[in-house]
Amino acid sequence: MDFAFTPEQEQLRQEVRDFIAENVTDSVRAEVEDAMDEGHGEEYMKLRAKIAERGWIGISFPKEYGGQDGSRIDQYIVEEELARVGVNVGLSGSGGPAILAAGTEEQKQYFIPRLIRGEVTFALGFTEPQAGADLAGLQTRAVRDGDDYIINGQKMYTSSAHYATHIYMMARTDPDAPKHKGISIFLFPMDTPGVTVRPLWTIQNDPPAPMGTTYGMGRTNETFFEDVRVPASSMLGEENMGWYVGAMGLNLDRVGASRYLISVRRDEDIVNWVKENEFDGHSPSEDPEVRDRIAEMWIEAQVCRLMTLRSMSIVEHGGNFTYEGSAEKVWAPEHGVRTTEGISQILGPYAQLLNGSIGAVEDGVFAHNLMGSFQSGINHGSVQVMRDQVARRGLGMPRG
Amino acid sequence: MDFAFTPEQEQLRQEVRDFIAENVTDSVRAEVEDAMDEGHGEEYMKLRAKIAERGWIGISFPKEYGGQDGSRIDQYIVEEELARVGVNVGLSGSGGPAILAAGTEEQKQYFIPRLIRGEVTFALGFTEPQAGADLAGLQTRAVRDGDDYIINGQKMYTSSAHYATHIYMMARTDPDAPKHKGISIFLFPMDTPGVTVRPLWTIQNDPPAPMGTTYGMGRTNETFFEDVRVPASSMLGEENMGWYVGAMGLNLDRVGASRYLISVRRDEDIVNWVKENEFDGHSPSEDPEVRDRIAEMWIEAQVCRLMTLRSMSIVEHGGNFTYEGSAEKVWAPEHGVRTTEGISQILGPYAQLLNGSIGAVEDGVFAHNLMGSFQSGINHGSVQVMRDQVARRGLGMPRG
Amino acid sequence: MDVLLTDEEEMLKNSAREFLEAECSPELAREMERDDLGYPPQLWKQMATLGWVGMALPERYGGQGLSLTYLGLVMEEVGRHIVPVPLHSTMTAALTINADGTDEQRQETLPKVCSGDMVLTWAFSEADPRYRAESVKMEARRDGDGYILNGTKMFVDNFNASEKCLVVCRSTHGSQGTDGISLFLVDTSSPGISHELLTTLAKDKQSQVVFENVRVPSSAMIGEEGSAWPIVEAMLDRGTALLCTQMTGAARKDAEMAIDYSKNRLAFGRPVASFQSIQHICADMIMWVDGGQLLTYEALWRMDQGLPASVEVSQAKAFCNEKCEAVVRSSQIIHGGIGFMMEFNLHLWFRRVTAWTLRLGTTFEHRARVARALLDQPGKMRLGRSMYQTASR
Amino acid sequence: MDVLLTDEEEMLKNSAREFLEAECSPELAREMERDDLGYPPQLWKQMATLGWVGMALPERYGGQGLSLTYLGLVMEEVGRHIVPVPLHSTMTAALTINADGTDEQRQETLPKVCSGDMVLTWAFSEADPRYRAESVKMEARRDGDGYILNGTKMFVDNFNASEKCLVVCRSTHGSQGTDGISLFLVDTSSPGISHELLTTLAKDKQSQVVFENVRVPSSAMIGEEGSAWPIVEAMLDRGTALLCTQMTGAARKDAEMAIDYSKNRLAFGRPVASFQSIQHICADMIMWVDGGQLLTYEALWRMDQGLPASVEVSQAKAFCNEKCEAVVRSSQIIHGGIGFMMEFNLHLWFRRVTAWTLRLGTTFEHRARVARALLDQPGKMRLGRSMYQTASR
Repeated sequence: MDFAFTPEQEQLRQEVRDFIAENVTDSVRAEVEDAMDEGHGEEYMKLRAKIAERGWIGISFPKEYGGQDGSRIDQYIVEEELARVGVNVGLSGSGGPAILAAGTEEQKQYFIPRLIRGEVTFALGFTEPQAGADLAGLQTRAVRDGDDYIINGQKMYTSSAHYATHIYMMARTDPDAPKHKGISIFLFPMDTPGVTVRPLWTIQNDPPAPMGTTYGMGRTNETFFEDVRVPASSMLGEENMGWYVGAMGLNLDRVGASRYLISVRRDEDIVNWVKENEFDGHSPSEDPEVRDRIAEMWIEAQVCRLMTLRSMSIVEHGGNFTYEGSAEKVWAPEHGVRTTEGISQILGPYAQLLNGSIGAVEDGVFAHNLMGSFQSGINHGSVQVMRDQVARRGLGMPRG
Repeated sequence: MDFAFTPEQEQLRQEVRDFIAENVTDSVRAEVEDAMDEGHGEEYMKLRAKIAERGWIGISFPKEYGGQDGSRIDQYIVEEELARVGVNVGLSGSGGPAILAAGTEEQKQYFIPRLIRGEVTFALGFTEPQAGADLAGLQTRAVRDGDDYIINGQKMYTSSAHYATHIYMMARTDPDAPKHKGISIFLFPMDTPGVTVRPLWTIQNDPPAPMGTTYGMGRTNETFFEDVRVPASSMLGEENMGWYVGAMGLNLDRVGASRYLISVRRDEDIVNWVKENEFDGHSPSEDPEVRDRIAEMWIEAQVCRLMTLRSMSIVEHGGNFTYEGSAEKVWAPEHGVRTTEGISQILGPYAQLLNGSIGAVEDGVFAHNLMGSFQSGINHGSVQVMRDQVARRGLGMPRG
Repeated sequence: MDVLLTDEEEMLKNSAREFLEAECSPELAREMERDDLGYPPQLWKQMATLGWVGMALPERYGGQGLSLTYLGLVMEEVGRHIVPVPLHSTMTAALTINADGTDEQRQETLPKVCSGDMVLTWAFSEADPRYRAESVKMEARRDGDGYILNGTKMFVDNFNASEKCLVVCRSTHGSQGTDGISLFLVDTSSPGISHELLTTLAKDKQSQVVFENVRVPSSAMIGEEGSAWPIVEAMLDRGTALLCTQMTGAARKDAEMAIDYSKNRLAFGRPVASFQSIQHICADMIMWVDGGQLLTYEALWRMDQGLPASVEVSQAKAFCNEKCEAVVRSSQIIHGGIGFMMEFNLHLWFRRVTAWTLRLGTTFEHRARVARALLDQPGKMRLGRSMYQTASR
Repeated sequence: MDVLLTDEEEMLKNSAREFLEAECSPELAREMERDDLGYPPQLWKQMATLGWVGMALPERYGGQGLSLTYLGLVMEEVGRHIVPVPLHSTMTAALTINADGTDEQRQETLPKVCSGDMVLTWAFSEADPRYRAESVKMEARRDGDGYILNGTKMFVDNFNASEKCLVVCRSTHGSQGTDGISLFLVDTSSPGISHELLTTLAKDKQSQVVFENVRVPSSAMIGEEGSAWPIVEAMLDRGTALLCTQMTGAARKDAEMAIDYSKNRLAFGRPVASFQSIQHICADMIMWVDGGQLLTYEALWRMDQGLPASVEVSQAKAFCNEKCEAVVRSSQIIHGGIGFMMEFNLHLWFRRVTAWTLRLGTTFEHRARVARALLDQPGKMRLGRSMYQTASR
């Protein structure tokens, strides 16, 4: 084992930091903050292009598709630094890993370089009104019609659907097969006729969560599909094998810098806040009970960090997760909840003040996190389902 | 609601305390301590007789069977005071409540007065080697033979079998019925031919837990039944209805002073210990983190107390539990574990010292509790099964 | 000893529930989040007419002369239905005026409170949010036959809607801790007072209130100059206990919504409620609420008996802070994404209960108070026996 | 950055596991609980021959000159098999002698340690069990060319079997805190030393050791007079990190026993392992052990790099104290009554892991240490970046 980054990696990190100091200007930050749920503005796209130019997006992707054939750890470093300032350019959650693993040559050629360049963004269409934790219970249908499929149905929580260029969605292609075996994945442009997007506003939309909120989704969407005709070449992987392609994609998606940072950035935030601030001469950092709680949270956060690095190490070795990705996905969100609730009792009444309010601490970031943190234990697989997976895949325990 | 005991009840409590001061002498205490797992000595039996003389045992039992037709709360008061000094004369866990509810007139006439006088003690025979949490999976058979039943099988954890006069046990009387519907309960003398008792020593036997240990069972037993012939009149309740009789008995058995004290006496013990003691000039009670933890434990202990009083109040109103008994049986044992583990981190290395050791705190009571406390979450229904019951009976949630 | 509600108590609670079920929908709570005043005067008036506002105030002022426990049962239902009315702030102030005010002060306020014509509030916190005397820096300077107040109060509930406000000040210059604390009944419209609304999680109406040379007459003082700390502490204790009733009331409803949802929602071909992991979460939710409720009832009951109850109040609040939050969070988790959506109602409870866990003392503060009673006075402690008796021995 | 074991590390661990699987049964652990010496000299000798005792000691003394991490991997297996050998006390002392002793002291001890011919221990705690310099009251008074030691040490591991003991003393009369601390390498057979065995949860061999006018030569001092605190702290840190390896090793085995048991035991007509509540407990158990192990590995690795590691050690111990205890308790619960029976082996792990959570620093103490690093030095903190770097900026 080796817990150090290499000198080259440390240098890479420094380069990213220098880049950020130079390029993530106040005007970019303001734009990102304003547009957190609204896609990306001009300044952001310019920034993104600059990052891509340096070869910092999709480092671990193959060169032939615009990547660097580089290390997953290098990629983690870049993603971590950028995510910390609110710029999320990671390709986990992008659809990229699954396309790389299961796509046709044509799909790879088309999508991967465009994902890296930021020209393609996928909305993810998994959840349906009647299929949440049990994703495979989805009812959206795709029926073959000549060289095309006709899609009808509805997806929930398609978060970026209002600005994404494409959708990455699951539909049922064999209604008679067992539920996991009749699902296929389709990739197609959002502007395909028959696709409609309706906004779903969340409790973090009023006021919109400020930048630095680690769970701050103010808008998501329902997406409706009415006789949407897509070519058969839109399918990712084999027909009726979509569940397995998607599961693999999700598994890869559960690890990485941004997911880890969602759950631990608030630990750093509160430590640094109480060190540097006080309420009329008294800092909570003077109270031994508070210190004990902060240390407890910090230690848990270290475990989140190390579990993430374990996943990265496994990927780097070319290995597969048995339960490690699921473990990370239990540990980090639950830690995030414990931390936000712990922080709320450290800040007391100040923890209720949202952005814009007199007295708001860190412009309401802690208050927004308190509203949103439980969400990270639901999205991309609930902690209950993740624990099932640890027990069944990791420990070989039988189904009930 | 009324959270006060009546003046009469306060007076009763004072009488019991005065009685204890006068009668629970050092020699009685020494005898009880020596014989914690060995039945009861002469001095103890004399003490018990004195307590019975005052009408303090089975207060809430009917007068015609030797009780006082009194209040369950009064009974609770007496049991609480006596249990606190290590004298357990409560009739919960005695078999009494179930006999009263389901017994024949003859059984009631025979057993209840003798239970109250201490002339009869039941060993409880429920668990079997292959039936723990799932009690109803028991395999011990009782086969009708004329006016008798012939019993064959084995029971585990028949704690007082080595000194009990009788056994209160479940056997399968209809092997073809669904498992809950073919069980009957039998009451018969331990010296019935064919009954053999083999000791099972626990980790609290070496050295034996000192008095004041709230979970300190040093010995239990396996009991074997080989062609044990008992008359049909030994049956409690109707044939094949034993599961329901037993479940009712267990439900009544789960509430009461002694069960509550098992889980909370250590809270009082640690509070009083840290107030009055120190390690070379430093008392843990000076440390704010320790104070915070102690207060947290104390508050939980209050919840245990109030849940117990809720059960008592329900009984006193003549009502039935839906989930309240089970709730008490989740909350108290889990609290007990949190407290013992909390205490262990307050006492540090001293928490590992057993009775007889130099440096042992409270003669090793805390150390023994640390070894034993988890047991109270297993006995008489595991906390998992209890939570199932809260959800299913209390909240109407469906079986999986 | 009977911890169950009497028939009468049960009846009161049920009638409150029926009324609020009919009169206060989640939509009303939503509407009031956007409303400038923050409460519907008509509903407030109705609640006064029903005798709820005057429940625990004397009959001679138009109240019902009933116990704090009765008021607590009503407020549990107010919490359950997240009723957007200024009952908590009004009661916290009115009960203090009743307990410690002069006849004149009572006459001036309580009849109007009982009839629903006067909303009250109270102001304790300043920049240092801890509920201890040291945090009070606001100055009351003697000036002729009155006082001049200067300072800034934070987190003042319903100040925008209140006619009068109890203001905790330090009247002895340079005094420390609990010495030198005075309490004033101040007209919110007095010259020199300005306030600004805070934006809170619960979207309730809390203000920062600035006092700039605000003149109050001597007759506005409650208790004696410089010695009002015990009055203030009793006020905070009552306010805290009443807040706990709202917390447990709201948390229980929230738990029930999760249980109902889990019974009706299918996953993996069966009701979500049939999964053991969900059952155990729900079992915990109910036990947590039960625990908080029992602790709260004991605190209220002791106050009604005139017994010391600070420790019991702190026990209740420390427990409710953690466990009611755990309840509403668990409910959100069981609901999944939908509970996070603005258009779904669940978050109305989540946001309020969460906000209430942050007010009137943190878990740490309340536990420290319990620890003081347990550890800093002589004598053996015993559960169920009063810690105050021990102290006085 | 690669938190996985290298092939070589994996191989070492596996070979240790295979050897101990064959050579150390639970029966041996039981036997040694009743044994006067407390360990089987032959097994100890074998382990020395295999190079494990000298694993992290220099080759010139007969050791292997390998890293602390390697030793930690072996000790994880020692914990897994609850091997009753004085490896922990010997290593804690020997590594300190190697790091901070004189050549003479090293020559005198380390070759014998490596060959399995000398058992060592160390003595820090006295009546006040806290692991801080203030707790050290034992006196070392200068007397001619030597020192006279007076005082009582508690919880001294394997004193009965040790030839020498590192003793932490206060050599400057009236000194406070970390000043005036000296460390001596003392023959356990020196006149004036008496000891009595304690009766412990783990039934290991800890003693109270009384020093009455024990004379030691100046050459027995490690480090400089009155300035040994940093040496002592490093000793405690190494000892703590190595104890964490035993804790995670034993806890993992304990978890595996519960998982196996649940797969083979039926309840309600199906394997206990098929109940979701049991699955979730087991999932937590494994994640807890994993977490403790990762934290411990990072601490060991930093020590091997010569980097400051106190905070990492405290992180690991605070976490292991709580979570390893939770693991072994959960395992007992899954086993039900049988795990509580003397004749069943499970409790051998339960009692040891529990006892280890009580030694070398409580959870509170270790968290306070982490908090000091986080909160009492200037600069912004960031996870994954050294807190010491921040300090030095």
